[in-house]
Amino acid sequence: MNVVTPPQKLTAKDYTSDQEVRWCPGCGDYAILKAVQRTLAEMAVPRHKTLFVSGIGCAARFPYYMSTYGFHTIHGRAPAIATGVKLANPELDIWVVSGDGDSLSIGGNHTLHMLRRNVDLQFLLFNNEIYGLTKGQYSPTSRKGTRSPSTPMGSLDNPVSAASFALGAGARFVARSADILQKHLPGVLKRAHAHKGASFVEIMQNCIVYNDGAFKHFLDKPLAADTQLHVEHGAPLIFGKEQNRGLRLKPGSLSLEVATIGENGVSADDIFIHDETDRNLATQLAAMQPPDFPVAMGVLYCDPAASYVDQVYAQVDEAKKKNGSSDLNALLNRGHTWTVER
Amino acid sequence: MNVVTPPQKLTAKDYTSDQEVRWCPGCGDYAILKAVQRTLAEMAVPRHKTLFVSGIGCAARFPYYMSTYGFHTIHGRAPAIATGVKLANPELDIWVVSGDGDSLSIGGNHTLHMLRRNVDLQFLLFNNEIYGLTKGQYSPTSRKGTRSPSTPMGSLDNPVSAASFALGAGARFVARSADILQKHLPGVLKRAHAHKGASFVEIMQNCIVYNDGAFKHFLDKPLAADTQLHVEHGAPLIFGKEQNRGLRLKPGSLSLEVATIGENGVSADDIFIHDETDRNLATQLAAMQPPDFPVAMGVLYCDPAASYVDQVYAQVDEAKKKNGSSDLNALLNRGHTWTVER
Amino acid sequence: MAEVAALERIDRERQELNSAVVRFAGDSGDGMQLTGGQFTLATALAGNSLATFPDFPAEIRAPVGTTFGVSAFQINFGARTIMTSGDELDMLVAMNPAALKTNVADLKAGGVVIVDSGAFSEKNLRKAGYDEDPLDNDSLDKYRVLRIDMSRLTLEAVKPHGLSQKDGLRCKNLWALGLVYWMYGRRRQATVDWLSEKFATKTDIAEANIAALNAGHSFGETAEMPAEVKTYRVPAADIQPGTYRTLTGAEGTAWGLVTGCHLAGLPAVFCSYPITPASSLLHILAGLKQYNVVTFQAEDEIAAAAAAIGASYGGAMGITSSSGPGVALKGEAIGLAIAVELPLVVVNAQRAGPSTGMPTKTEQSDLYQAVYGRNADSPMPVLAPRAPGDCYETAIEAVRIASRYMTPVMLLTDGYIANASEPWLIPDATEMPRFDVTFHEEPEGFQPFRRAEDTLARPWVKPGTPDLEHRIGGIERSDGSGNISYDADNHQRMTDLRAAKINGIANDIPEQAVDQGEASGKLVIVGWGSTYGPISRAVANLRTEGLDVAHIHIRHIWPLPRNLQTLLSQYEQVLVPEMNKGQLLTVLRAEYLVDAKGLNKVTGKPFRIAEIETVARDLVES
Amino acid sequence: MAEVAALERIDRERQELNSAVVRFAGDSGDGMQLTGGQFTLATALAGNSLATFPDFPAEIRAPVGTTFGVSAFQINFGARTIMTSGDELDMLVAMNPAALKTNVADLKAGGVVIVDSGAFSEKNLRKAGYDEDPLDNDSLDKYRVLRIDMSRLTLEAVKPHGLSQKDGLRCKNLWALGLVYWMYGRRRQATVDWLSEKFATKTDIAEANIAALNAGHSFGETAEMPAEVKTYRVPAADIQPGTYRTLTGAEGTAWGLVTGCHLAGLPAVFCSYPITPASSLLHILAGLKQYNVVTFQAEDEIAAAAAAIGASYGGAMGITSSSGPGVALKGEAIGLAIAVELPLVVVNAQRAGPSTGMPTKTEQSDLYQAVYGRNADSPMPVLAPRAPGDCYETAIEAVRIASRYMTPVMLLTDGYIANASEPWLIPDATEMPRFDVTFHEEPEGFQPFRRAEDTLARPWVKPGTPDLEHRIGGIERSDGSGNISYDADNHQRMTDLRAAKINGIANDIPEQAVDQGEASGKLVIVGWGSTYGPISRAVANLRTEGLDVAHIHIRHIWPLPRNLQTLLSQYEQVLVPEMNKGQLLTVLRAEYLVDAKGLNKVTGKPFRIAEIETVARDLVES
Ligand SMILES: Cc1ncc(C[n+]2csc(CCOP(=O)(O)OP(=O)(O)O)c2C)c(N)n1
Ligand SMILES: Cc1ncc(C[n+]2csc(CCOP(=O)(O)OP(=O)(O)O)c2C)c(N)n1
Ligand code: SF4
Ligand code: SF4
Ligand SMILES: [Mg+2]
Ligand SMILES: [Mg+2]
Repeated sequence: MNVVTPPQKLTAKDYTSDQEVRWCPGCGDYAILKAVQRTLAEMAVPRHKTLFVSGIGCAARFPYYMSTYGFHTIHGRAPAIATGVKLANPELDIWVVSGDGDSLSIGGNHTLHMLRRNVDLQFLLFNNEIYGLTKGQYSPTSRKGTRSPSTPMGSLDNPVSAASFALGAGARFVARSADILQKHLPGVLKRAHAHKGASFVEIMQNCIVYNDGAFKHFLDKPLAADTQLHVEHGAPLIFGKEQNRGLRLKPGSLSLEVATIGENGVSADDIFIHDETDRNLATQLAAMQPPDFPVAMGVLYCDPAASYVDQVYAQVDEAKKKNGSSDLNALLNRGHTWTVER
Repeated sequence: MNVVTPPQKLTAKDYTSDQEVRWCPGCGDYAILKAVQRTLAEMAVPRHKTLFVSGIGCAARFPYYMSTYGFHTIHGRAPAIATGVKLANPELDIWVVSGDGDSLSIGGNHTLHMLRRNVDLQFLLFNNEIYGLTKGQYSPTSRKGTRSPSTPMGSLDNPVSAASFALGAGARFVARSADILQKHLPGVLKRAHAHKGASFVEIMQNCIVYNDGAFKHFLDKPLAADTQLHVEHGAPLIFGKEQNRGLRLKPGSLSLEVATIGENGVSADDIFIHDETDRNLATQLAAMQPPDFPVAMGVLYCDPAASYVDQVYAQVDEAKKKNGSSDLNALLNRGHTWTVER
Repeated sequence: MAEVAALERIDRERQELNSAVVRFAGDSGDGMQLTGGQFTLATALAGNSLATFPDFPAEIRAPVGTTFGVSAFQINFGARTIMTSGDELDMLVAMNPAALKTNVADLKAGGVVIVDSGAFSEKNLRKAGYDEDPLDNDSLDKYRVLRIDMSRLTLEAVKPHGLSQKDGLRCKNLWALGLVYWMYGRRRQATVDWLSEKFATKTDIAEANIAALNAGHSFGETAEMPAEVKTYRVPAADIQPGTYRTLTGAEGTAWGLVTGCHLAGLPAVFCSYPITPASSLLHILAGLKQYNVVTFQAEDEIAAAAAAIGASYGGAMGITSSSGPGVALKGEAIGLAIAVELPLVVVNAQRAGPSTGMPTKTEQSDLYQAVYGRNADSPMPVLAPRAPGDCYETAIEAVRIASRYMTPVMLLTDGYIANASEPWLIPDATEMPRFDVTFHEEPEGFQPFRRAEDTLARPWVKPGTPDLEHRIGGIERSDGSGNISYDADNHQRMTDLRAAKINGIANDIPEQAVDQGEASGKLVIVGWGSTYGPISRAVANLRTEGLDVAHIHIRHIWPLPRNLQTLLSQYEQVLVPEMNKGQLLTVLRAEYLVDAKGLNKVTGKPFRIAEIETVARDLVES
Repeated sequence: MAEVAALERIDRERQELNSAVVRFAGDSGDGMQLTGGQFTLATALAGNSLATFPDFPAEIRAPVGTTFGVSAFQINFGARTIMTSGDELDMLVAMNPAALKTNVADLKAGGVVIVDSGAFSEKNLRKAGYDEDPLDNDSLDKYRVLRIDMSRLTLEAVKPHGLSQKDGLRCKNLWALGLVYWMYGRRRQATVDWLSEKFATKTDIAEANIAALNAGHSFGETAEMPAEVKTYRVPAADIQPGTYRTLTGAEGTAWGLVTGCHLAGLPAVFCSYPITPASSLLHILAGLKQYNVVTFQAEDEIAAAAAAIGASYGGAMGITSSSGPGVALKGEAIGLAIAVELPLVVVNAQRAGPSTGMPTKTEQSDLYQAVYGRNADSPMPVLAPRAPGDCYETAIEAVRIASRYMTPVMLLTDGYIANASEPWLIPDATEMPRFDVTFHEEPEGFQPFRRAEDTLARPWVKPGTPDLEHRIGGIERSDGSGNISYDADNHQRMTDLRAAKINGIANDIPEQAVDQGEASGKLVIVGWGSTYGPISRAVANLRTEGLDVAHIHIRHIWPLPRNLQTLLSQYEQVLVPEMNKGQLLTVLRAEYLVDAKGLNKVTGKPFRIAEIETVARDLVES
């Protein structure tokens, strides 16, 4: 098997399994796979301590392509299964890979509860705004009016915003990137990995077969500078080809608005500074959409809190301290007993 | 059966079934039942067009005590079942009654999707921050550290805020009241009823047996004026015994803070005006908690949008218009056919 | 009329066949399903009896040229009644090396394989895992190989229509189809019409495809074919007169549900969550809104079942569908429908399991789940259609039973039936017996659990009806009033009534008929669902051999037909072939103490006729 | 020593009984469960054999004085081995009219009923639904009625301790207990100790309760009792020497799971979602963290099952528990555990269904769900304990099988067993045979689905182990490598292997023993689970009558013990009593074609001994 000699520099290949990758040619999943493998190599994480857990969907095939431990489970339940693994094996470094249907349709409840519990793992949501594996039905993130095999006249449900949902669920780390942002994505993955607790990362992913170009209005190269806002803690919320547009407080309100530096008396000082720990800010960043706003990319929110499994084991330790040894006979003989003599 | 003679004024009794109410003596559910019955009487809703749907839990026994149609279903699934009823029978006026466990633990996903679809119904969440029916285990809204039969050393999960969750899910109507606010609650119920689409109402409810006094820090009469903020669209966000405290914009930020009128140069004009349609404001109101903030009560958010089932039937009508009659033989003979002669 | 003349001319030399099995295989992008569909249509128009089997790859779009990206379509057609898509192939059309590699083993010795030699590039050979070109060695010696550079010939044929190389190559399936049409003497007109309609707005593409079709056909007519290649004539079968169409199981089920609701006078509310191979039902019904069908893509299977139950409560026919793992999730909700006694149809398009299993492969292994798979004593009727056309009738029957008996009903189809198609004698919907639901509207003496004497069904009340306000729920209900009751005797009574109601349905369904053979004898083969075809053909073959074998095929799995026990006792031996480890077998043994034997195949593939023949022959002859 | 002297004195006049059945009944707030628990303890200390049955109201806290708020506790104790909590009552203690109304029907003619006449106010009579005071008419004529104003006497007794009227009245259960102690010659010391410990910080309450207990006792000693009231002596039973405790089924299961994990050398991760009557398992285990038990209250049953599977994947023993409707929700996840072959224990504390049913009432109706209730061919072992003490051993066995065979195991208890208690000879945990799990750690030749030859189990690898990185999942796995495979033969092989692995467990469990009677004969009664008590006593009674009846009680429901078929064939008749409509019956009939008959009771209540006796007697005598 793959024995790593530490001094040698690791590459994506070291994190690649022997299984043939079976996504459609041109699928955005390939780029994410590469980015993840490269990032793991850069961080030199030990393969045997790394686990990828997934549900069902195209995205969920991910673990098969990694040379780490991998568990491809059932539709929607990966957050719950990963929580169980972590409870049993707290030393493992766990990544969950999920699609928008997997994590927000059938698995919405588990995602919610995993986030509020703050289980220490990285949750990667590959959002292609469609059900890929089952051949193209609309998903909970599909835009209203999406025509799909199950909605020939257009979908009627209002889409869930993945990042807004995560914040509403109490997530302590929420970030966003995209399959084609190969420079940006590794940075976000590293931040997610560094964060102790549940790290929620939405990755826009192109399904070339059933929803091609879903994100091109802000991911296409020529538009990118004007339609994406790459946030950075402590830095002003600036974007645009000229880097002269930004978000500022709309006077007298609780809202941000887009302003151009140098126009209408707006100066660089008026631009709001990104503060990762500001939940109100993060909530607004998460909701921003073209054409009125750029799409916020990067770490929208990061405000660490105690992780669930650590606290579970703190209680176990406390119980052991308080109740002494775990002698089974003591358990069986607890409370009232009596003896029948011979 | 109960035949109503219209000219006579209806009372709570007209909405009361013949079933003996079986909640624990002193349970907050009694007060909510009375308030609902009184409110229905005041609105003079036709009993036969009114349906109460519930899941399982103490709260979920509610339908049995109403003289309307009632369906006591299974744990967590009431939002989905109600959606189905509405799809089949759009004229019905549907109320869903649910506990915090029913709607946010096992039923969290259905609550999420019912809200984002904006199904036209009133969703009443009786939040007692505990599992009543199963004898007192902590619930998803229980405060961290709650000692319960399943968490003898204290719970470790961060609680979900029901209203924040609803907003994160895309709800278009979010309100809050409490069992003992017998003057306030009917007004909120009427607003919920008037709103077309999913109306989410969180009602703080005292479980006298397993979580007595969970809300007394802001519901107890002597404290109420200083710990509750009753919001009203278009009115300033003022509270306090002297009605001299309020919320104002914290300068240079996206956040509100508590200020006292007449202190530190704060004038009545500085107090933020409640705007039901401002999602950012609602998000902050929903999250406010003592001791730093008062608890916001009333209609935190109301910004109507198209209701799901209306749109479904609009598509059905369009399909009928486009495809003509629904002659079955036309369906069976669609596309290519051939005839074998005798 | 030139075409007809040509056919007439050639037909005289054709070899006559009683039946033939042809498979088209190529890359997922090669349009094999369309090709097969067109061949099916032309064959039906020619008056043959037929059965088909499409076989999709598991991956959405596997890399071009790989073995796991191969898509195939098989058709068996004949002058006699065709029961299955055929055990062995008489002809294989292989559009690339991967298609050859994965399919050639099914070709009978001496069978014809037509390959597009233009696709046998080194790259494609490598992708298919060939070390050397099989066309160049002796590996295909036992077949009659026809290597034609269809790629090049297609490009030439479409050149006048100015397509790109890529678009041009996409017509090569029609070239192949043209050639096969020629070989079996099929008419091209229906395909020409279809292409013209499909590409109405892209006439260049339509024309190019038609050109390719004609080119393939002309190639056959004009080229010097090697001597081994014959042309064939499969005479028309003796088919009941009337108007026909092809029908897949998914269509049959969807239209049957719509028809059933129509006959019951109910709107349909169909609630589902996508899953292979059940999704097609959702897709078809989503397009039938004008037939009073509302479709709802729920957030998961539980919500789908719950919404369907809500819809039935609301006064519509609530229907939900899924495949095994999804139906597992619906179990608790189905229990509610059983408890509150509301109608509900649950369609399970079975697939290979356990767990995710092999979603694109067929299996019959959810019978246990259907009959026994719920908590508590929770009986519900279970029905299983045997073929696409039968899906239509069985779906109607499911709606009838659900609405008449106020009960959920399970309809077990499978991945094979859902995708397979067969010619279908179109019934006249206006002639079908109606079974209109009468909602209860009379307040006098109303009780939500007062039962009808004949059916033991409780009344169905549409909420919104004045003066019938009442409460129901999942806690045990008092006999009559439906109020919550923890009374011991009441629970016994209600449990007995629920069981009696379902058992009583046995008196409202046809007695079990013998499909082939005598009503007593040496051996009866008992099947259910999609094994109908192979069992039926196997029994026909064995009977031709003079063996005493009968065939019984059960549609009503629960309750079983009232005469079945007596019937089975008339045979010395009972054999139950199933695509599972013996599930109907368990039910029959437990119910009747009949010493039936199982013939069990769990490969994700339908039975071959020969597999059943062999075992049955051993049993009768031993 | 004064107490002992008094007892000695009175004992001389006591009527000797072989056994007695006593029920304490009162309002939920009257402390009947505590009273019963103390009487149980005192009775155990007196050396009797015993069995108990607590009966809670369905409502959390129903309005005081209503019939649906009555809580009761029944105990059967004797000088012979006691198998059930008893069919009919010898004595009923009724603390208010509602308790009398709902319980008196179970009292045998001539039995003693002790009522607190102080609670028979007009208001309470009305709440109980009495039109007139039953103490004033002839409705109780066939019983011996002892009306005592216990309320007043209690208040008098506790007066010195300065309690409020309300708090004072809360001691009246101890007054009643004191009287009953006196009647049966029980010692008070253990209860005095228990009260002192329980109210260690509230000495006034402890003292008041002790005073009430003593007052009740003295009342018996000193009051002029009516002639009909006798005092009794139930001699000690012939009980195996050793140290005993009382054990409920929930405790037995919890401790058995902990012990099993200890013997396997595994930490336990217990994941559950509250549901009646399964929650007590969660509550007990939540307090055992020091025994390497992690408990997790999940958001629902699916998450609970999923997390438990995750835990097993992670290298712990994953355990999940629920009741019928919750287990229904776990079906899909259990299928995953079957597919990926991971250990898992699923505890189902059965309750009356379908759907919500009667959550506080017992039933055995989830056997179908356990044995057959999943999609696809998904066999898993099913075990059922017969009594609280047996829960301990069976839970250990469940952990053993799950870890040794890498399979989920279903453990079927029920509401009756979970709450019932019995005296339990405490085993020595250090003497139990260990079955330590060896995690696979050797990279050489490692394959995640290479099976052990004896068990057919695949290796268990703890993620984190270097050089064993591998991938598993719910899609069909290649035999050996575990990689995704859609291969037909592989699917057949893996399906066969999964079945063979589970069937093979039959060789690793004890042969079925005959519990009572001969290994052949006229009639055998076959039971499982909590019907053990009534069947056992019924068979003992019938055998005393000289009838040829035997008793077989099955712990291993699936796979069945390897000798069971042969064993059953030795009897002329087989009767299977079940608290369902005949579920084990179906399994036995299907497996063995044995013409067994069902005796089915679905009332939410355990069998009475007489019900079984009658049917069995008819069968043997006919
Ligand atoms: C219980 C269950 N229900 C449904 C399915 C079918 N199914 C598989 S993946 C999927 C959705 C895929 O969408 P998404 O999660 O967005 O992933 P993608 O394929 O787009 O990457 C569905 C509905 C299943 N496998 N299991
Ligand atoms: C499928 C299923 N799981 C679990 C239960 C048990 N159960 C009934 S109600 C309930 C929670 C009650 O809490 P909540 O919803 O907050 O309602 P409350 O009783 O507090 O009003 C639970 C866990 C059930 N009935 N069904
Ligand atoms: S269907 Fe879409 S998401 Fe799935 S593999 Fe193909 S391109 Fe990717
Ligand atoms: S347990 Fe709590 S919530 Fe339930 S009825 Fe009693 S007081 Fe009310
Ligand atoms: Mg997707
Ligand atoms: Mg609650």
